[in-house]
Amino acid sequence: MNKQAELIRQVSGVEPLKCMKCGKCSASCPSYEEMDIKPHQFVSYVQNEDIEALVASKSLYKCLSCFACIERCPRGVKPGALIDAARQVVVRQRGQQYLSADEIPALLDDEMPQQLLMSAFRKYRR
Amino acid sequence: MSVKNEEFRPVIVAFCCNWCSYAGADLAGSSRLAYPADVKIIRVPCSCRVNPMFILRAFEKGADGVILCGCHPGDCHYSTGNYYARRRMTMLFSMLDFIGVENGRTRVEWVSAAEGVKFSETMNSFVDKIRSLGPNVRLGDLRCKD
Amino acid sequence: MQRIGVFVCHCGSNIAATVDVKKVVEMALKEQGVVHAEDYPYMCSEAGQSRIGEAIAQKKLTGIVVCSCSPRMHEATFRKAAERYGLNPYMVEIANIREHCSWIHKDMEEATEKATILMRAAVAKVHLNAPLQAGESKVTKRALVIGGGIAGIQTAIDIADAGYKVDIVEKTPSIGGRMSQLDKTFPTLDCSACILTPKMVEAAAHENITIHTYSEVEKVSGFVGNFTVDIRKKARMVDIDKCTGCGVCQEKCPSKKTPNEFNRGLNNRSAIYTPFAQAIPNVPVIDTDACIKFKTGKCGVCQKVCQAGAIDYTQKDEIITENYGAIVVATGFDTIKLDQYGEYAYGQSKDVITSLELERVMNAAGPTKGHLERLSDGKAPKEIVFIQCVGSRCSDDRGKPYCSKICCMYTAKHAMLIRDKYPDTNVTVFYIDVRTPGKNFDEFYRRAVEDYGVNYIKGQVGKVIPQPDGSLLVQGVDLLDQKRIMKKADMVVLATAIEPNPDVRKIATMLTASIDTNNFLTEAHPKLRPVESPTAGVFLSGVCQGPKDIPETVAQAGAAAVKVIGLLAKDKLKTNPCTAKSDELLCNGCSTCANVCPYGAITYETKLINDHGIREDRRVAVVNSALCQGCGACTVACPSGAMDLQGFSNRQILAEVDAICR
Amino acid sequence: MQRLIDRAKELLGSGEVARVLGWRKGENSWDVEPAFFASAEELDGFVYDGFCGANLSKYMIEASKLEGKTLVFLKPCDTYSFNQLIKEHRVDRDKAYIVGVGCKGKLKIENIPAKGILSVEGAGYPDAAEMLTVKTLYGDVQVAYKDAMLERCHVCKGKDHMIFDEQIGESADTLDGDRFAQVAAIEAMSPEEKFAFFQAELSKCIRCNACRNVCPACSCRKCVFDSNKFDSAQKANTTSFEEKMFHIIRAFHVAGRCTDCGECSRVCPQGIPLHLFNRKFIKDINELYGEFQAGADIDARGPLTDFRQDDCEPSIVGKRG
Amino acid sequence: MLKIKKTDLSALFAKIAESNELYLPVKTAGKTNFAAWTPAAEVDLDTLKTVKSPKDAFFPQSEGLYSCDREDGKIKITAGKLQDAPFVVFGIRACDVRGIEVLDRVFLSEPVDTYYAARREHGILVSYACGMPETSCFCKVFGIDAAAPAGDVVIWTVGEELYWEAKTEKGQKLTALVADLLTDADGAVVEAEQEKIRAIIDRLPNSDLSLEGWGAEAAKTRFDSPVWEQLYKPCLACGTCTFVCPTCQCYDIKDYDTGNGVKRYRCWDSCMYSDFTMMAHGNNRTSQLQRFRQRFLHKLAYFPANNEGVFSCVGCGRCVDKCPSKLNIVKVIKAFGKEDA
Repeated sequence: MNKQAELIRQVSGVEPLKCMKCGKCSASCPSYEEMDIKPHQFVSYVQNEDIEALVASKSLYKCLSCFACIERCPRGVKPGALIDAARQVVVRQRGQQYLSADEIPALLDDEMPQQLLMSAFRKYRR
Repeated sequence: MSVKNEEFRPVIVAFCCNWCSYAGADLAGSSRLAYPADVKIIRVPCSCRVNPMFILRAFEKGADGVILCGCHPGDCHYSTGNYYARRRMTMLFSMLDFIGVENGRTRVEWVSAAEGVKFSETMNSFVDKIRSLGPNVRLGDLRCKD
Repeated sequence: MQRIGVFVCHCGSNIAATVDVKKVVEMALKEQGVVHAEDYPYMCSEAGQSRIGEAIAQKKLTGIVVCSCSPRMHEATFRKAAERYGLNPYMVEIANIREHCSWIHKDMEEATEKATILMRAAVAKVHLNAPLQAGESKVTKRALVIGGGIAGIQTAIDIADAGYKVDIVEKTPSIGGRMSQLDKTFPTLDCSACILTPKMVEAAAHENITIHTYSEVEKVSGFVGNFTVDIRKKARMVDIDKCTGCGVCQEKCPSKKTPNEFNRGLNNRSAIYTPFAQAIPNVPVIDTDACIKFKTGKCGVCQKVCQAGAIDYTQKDEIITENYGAIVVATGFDTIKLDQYGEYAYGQSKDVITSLELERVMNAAGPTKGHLERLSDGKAPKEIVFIQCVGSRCSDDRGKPYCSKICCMYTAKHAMLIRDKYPDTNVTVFYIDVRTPGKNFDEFYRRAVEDYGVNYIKGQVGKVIPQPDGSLLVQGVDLLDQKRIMKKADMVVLATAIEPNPDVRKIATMLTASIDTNNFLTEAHPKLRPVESPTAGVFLSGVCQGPKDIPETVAQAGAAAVKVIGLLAKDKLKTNPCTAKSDELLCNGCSTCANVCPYGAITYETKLINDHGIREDRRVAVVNSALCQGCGACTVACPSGAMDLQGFSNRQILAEVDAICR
Repeated sequence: MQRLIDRAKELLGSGEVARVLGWRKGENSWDVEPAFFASAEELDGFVYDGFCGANLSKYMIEASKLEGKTLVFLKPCDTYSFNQLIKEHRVDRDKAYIVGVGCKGKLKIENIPAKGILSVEGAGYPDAAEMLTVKTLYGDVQVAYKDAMLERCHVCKGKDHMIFDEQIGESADTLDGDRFAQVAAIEAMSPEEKFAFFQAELSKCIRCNACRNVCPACSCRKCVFDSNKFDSAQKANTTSFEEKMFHIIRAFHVAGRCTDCGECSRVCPQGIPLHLFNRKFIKDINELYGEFQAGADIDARGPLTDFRQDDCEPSIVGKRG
Repeated sequence: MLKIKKTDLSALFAKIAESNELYLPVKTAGKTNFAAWTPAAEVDLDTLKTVKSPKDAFFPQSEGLYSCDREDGKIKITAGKLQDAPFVVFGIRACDVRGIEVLDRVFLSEPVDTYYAARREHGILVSYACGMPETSCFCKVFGIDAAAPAGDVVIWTVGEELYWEAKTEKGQKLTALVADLLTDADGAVVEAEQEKIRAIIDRLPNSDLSLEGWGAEAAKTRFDSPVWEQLYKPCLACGTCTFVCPTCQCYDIKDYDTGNGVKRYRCWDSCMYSDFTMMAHGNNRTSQLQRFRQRFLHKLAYFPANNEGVFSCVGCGRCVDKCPSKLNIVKVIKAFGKEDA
């Protein structure tokens, strides 16, 4: 398996094969219109191991991490967790590994996407 | 036994449940699908009838390999028998492995009444495995050997 | 010491071509206890069987080994032959030297050697065989059907038509079940009541059927052919014999604020009520929780107005005990609760309803007298959205992992009926998959799309947002067009998942019938015994076994009835004597065996045991041989070896093992 | 200890219990025997200290047949065994008055590496010392309490009593080892090493049946090794196979029921680590079928009398590391 | 008096093993028992008490008596092989030598047990004085001197040397065999060692155990004593005491089905087992109390009654060490002593 796809699966704990393609994630998503790759497509991108495209997608930072898709998915597939993991891949590509919550304030700058910040908070609160 | 000085001829005991695997063996027979004569089948009502003591006893008395065949999980004639058998055999095989008995002397295979081909293939591969392992020396009772 | 005869069959050349049968005979004579051995071209022929007979007589044989084809083929033949010649049929063992030997080996020496070993194993086993007698138990020629829906009614009628007595136990005040709540039925769109009511009347009028409504099964004991069942007949407070069903009491009853269960709580009913007009029996019951007389002691209006004097406030629950030979479970289903599906606004808006509620709305006897209108303001809806798979195919704990099977079809039905009756109302269906296998089913769905212009959109709805103007905003996606959809609707209908009636768990426990993780009753075999429970004498009918529509339910009801008739037609049941048996001296009473028995055949008794002179009360396992099917799971679970299987005993199997390995 | 004696006298005096099941002083300070006490005078011989390793649960099978209630003292780990016996209907809960006693780890005299031991001081409860003073014919030595503890105390299941009517005394944390470390180490060996290891250990077995007879799970009225049901009756080992057969079957028979109380290893005169067999099964059960502790929950289904439809296949044995 | 350096012992063993089977204490997986010597064996002369007594050098835990085999429909009977080669039991302690003498009274009296007799004829005992007696020892009670054991050859260790003295003809033969490895020694060293040993034995807690009231009489006076009821309760009915005991001599005779025939063998049995002497009607001792009492009365009353007052306990103390419930013969003797007082 493609290493990055593997990583995304590991980080998110999501099994894309469980998806039955009902589209409820996209139907629930408040950022749907803004996205080029739609939430329900996240799953098939990971499944098809097309991580490059997924990572390049602007959807990555359009996702608000509201997790409506995770709450409502009838199969427990969690597209929101997938996109969160994809962002993690980007972070790692830049050579930055895990952050501790204490380090975050020092790293804040205006250019950092708010979404990344939000999901970092969610991640470390969990 | 008559053939002694030739190649290693293992003694293999196969426990087959009456409803699926024994019928599968019958189908292998009526389809003329050959497998080595080393395999001798004992008919039991269900795979769950097979006590781990039967398997140890076979090894004690000189068997080189023991295989248990039952209905596929979910298809048991008695609905749940093979589920119990599966756990029991997993435990027994794990213990045999733990005390240093070569892996592969025991096997469980699910063979339906329609799977004559699978039965024959299973027996062929099992006999091959046992032949490659050689005689069972770690579990036999010496008194049966002389 | 046994005197054993070995009979080696040539099976023409089927065996004799590869196995030296003479050599097998010669080897057999060297075996301990073998006093006779012979070969014959066709052992299964009349002549072959009579040779066995002669040998039994002349050599005083006590056991027989036939080396021939598979026991699955001719074991029964040779057992019967042995019995004919005065030997217990269970003293016969077969060595399978055809399917397991001659047919798969080419080398004569090798095949002969193997045949000899198989013969030896069978001889070793026969040494330990004991004569077994098939037990008998009598059959009570009366059946019990639990549940009075279409499944129960159909099963009861079919059994009754065959001439056997049947009792139906129904929990609610009337038989009829879910089908009586439906307006029309797919794929023919005929009126549900029109086809159900005649069945209900037929059941009620049938001389062989007794109906206990407003009753519940309280306790079950016994086993196949001999069940004893306690039935609680709840107090109706109305004398069923005196009541004429005039309905005056219900009109005059001052307590009219109780949600009407039959109409899914969409309107209210009186405290004394019959659930629906065609109810059978057409006799009301008093809901004592709602009745003013019962709550305050003051009222008694119904008693005053009842011309027949049928009202009796002193009635008490009554428990009757009946005996049955067979029990059919037909407890049906309910829709799941939607408390956890906040996103669909069910409960927030009166205009979001379930499909079953829509049935009542569309029905002339329903809360809106059959007019399609919004329950919030009574206005006619112009935009209706149907949402499929609400709670079905859901692997989280909010819903059910299975497909409810009937929703695709009834939604097409609803859509079609609405478009037909109200052509200016738009209907949109959000679906994940449309599943319409079945006779004329897909055609039906296509008609909804092609002839009635129902708008099907692939994509599950994300949420339903009630708007200030009273409308509903449905947020979804069209997955095929990759388009966000925000649809304003006047009414939303949810295709809610169905689940087995919650009471079934209690009933399954009483019957020792097994139940799966979704509370569906388990069938004895998923393919070959789909209407029987693994517990002998217990049969399954309708949705209690798995989701199904009316035609499937009726078909299964008939099948269950046939199985019951087949059982009741026997005067006595012959039981398989190869059953488990517990050695009381060794039994610890630990219950391990009962835990693995799939048939509930093992119970425990405290008995005075004389163990070589030591007398003490001990808890010991007792096997009911009528229930035991002889799988042997208990024998391995038993740590002390007290539990053994007759015909396949520990020592018999070990003797075979020893013979093969020596 | 005095609190235990006082409470026992009180309950005996009031007639609440007919007898007391506890431990009695022996010849030497470490020779503590399980004992029944029927009167206050007899209780003068009662002792509770670091040498009270014996699990009294099994004695309750016989005590359940006697008139009246028996006061039984159970350490936290003993209560698992008692629960399991209740589950198997071998003891009568109503015939037992259970006093859960605190435990600070139990000692094994063999673990004290000294010859000619005359007395061991410091094992008394409630204030067990950190160091034991051992007086011997050949001089005095000091041994850490921990070093003389039974193997099972190093992998203690915890300080909670699973069942009791009342509790007396404090327990100490003695857990300082990994319960499955030794099993895992053997699993990592080659088949030849495993075989050599068990061959050496089991060749010592003298088939005295102490392991079986002390085992609370081996409560069969007649053991399969004493009956002719499987033609397996034996009184002494005649070949190495029989040793293996006996111990494998015994472990299998108690699999899913064994609480890992460690009595088998405690009593083996040849010091065979018999608990390894049981722990191997427990480890497998935990890994393959989900965590299970026999005796923790009376209503839990034993793992070998239960199944899941998606259980692993037996072939997993060859595939796991 | 002869001696040998401890460091030369392997040479001694190798020499003996050239013409004799050699049994001596060997440590396997942490425990020491008598076993056949091999160059690889970890010989352990330091452990005072082997777990099992060396009695199975003469009376093995299980031994084949004869076998019946099927040959062409006929049955062939082959008798078990009698011991016909010399063997040496090296390092047997004083108590265990007395144990063998007790067994002699059982197996060498009429009818003579030929299997046992053959082993006794060919067996040579090299006994070993106990340098460091243990707390559980009470051999003195039975008149045994651990400093001067009986045997064909007696050995003592003093410092880094092992002293050797032949006591019988058999012993002299063995001495001659290994004479090259032995050197002359001063007997006074051994005498000093013996005094040291006896001094320790006098300090042992059970050396002054009184046997008053035991002997043939006890069968009558103590059979119905309520003390048994007190004593037996913790007994688990295992056979540990029996199987580690140097004098227990009960056995069972059993058949083993090999598939082609039967091997008849005898194996140790224990009067503690519930199926000991089990017959069709049941067991003649129905309760554990009776079985427990049997074992001790046999050692302390029935045996002396039939053997000129000789007890069949030798005070080795193995049961004291090994009983899982800490029951033992010392407790029994003391309990009756207290009862009498």
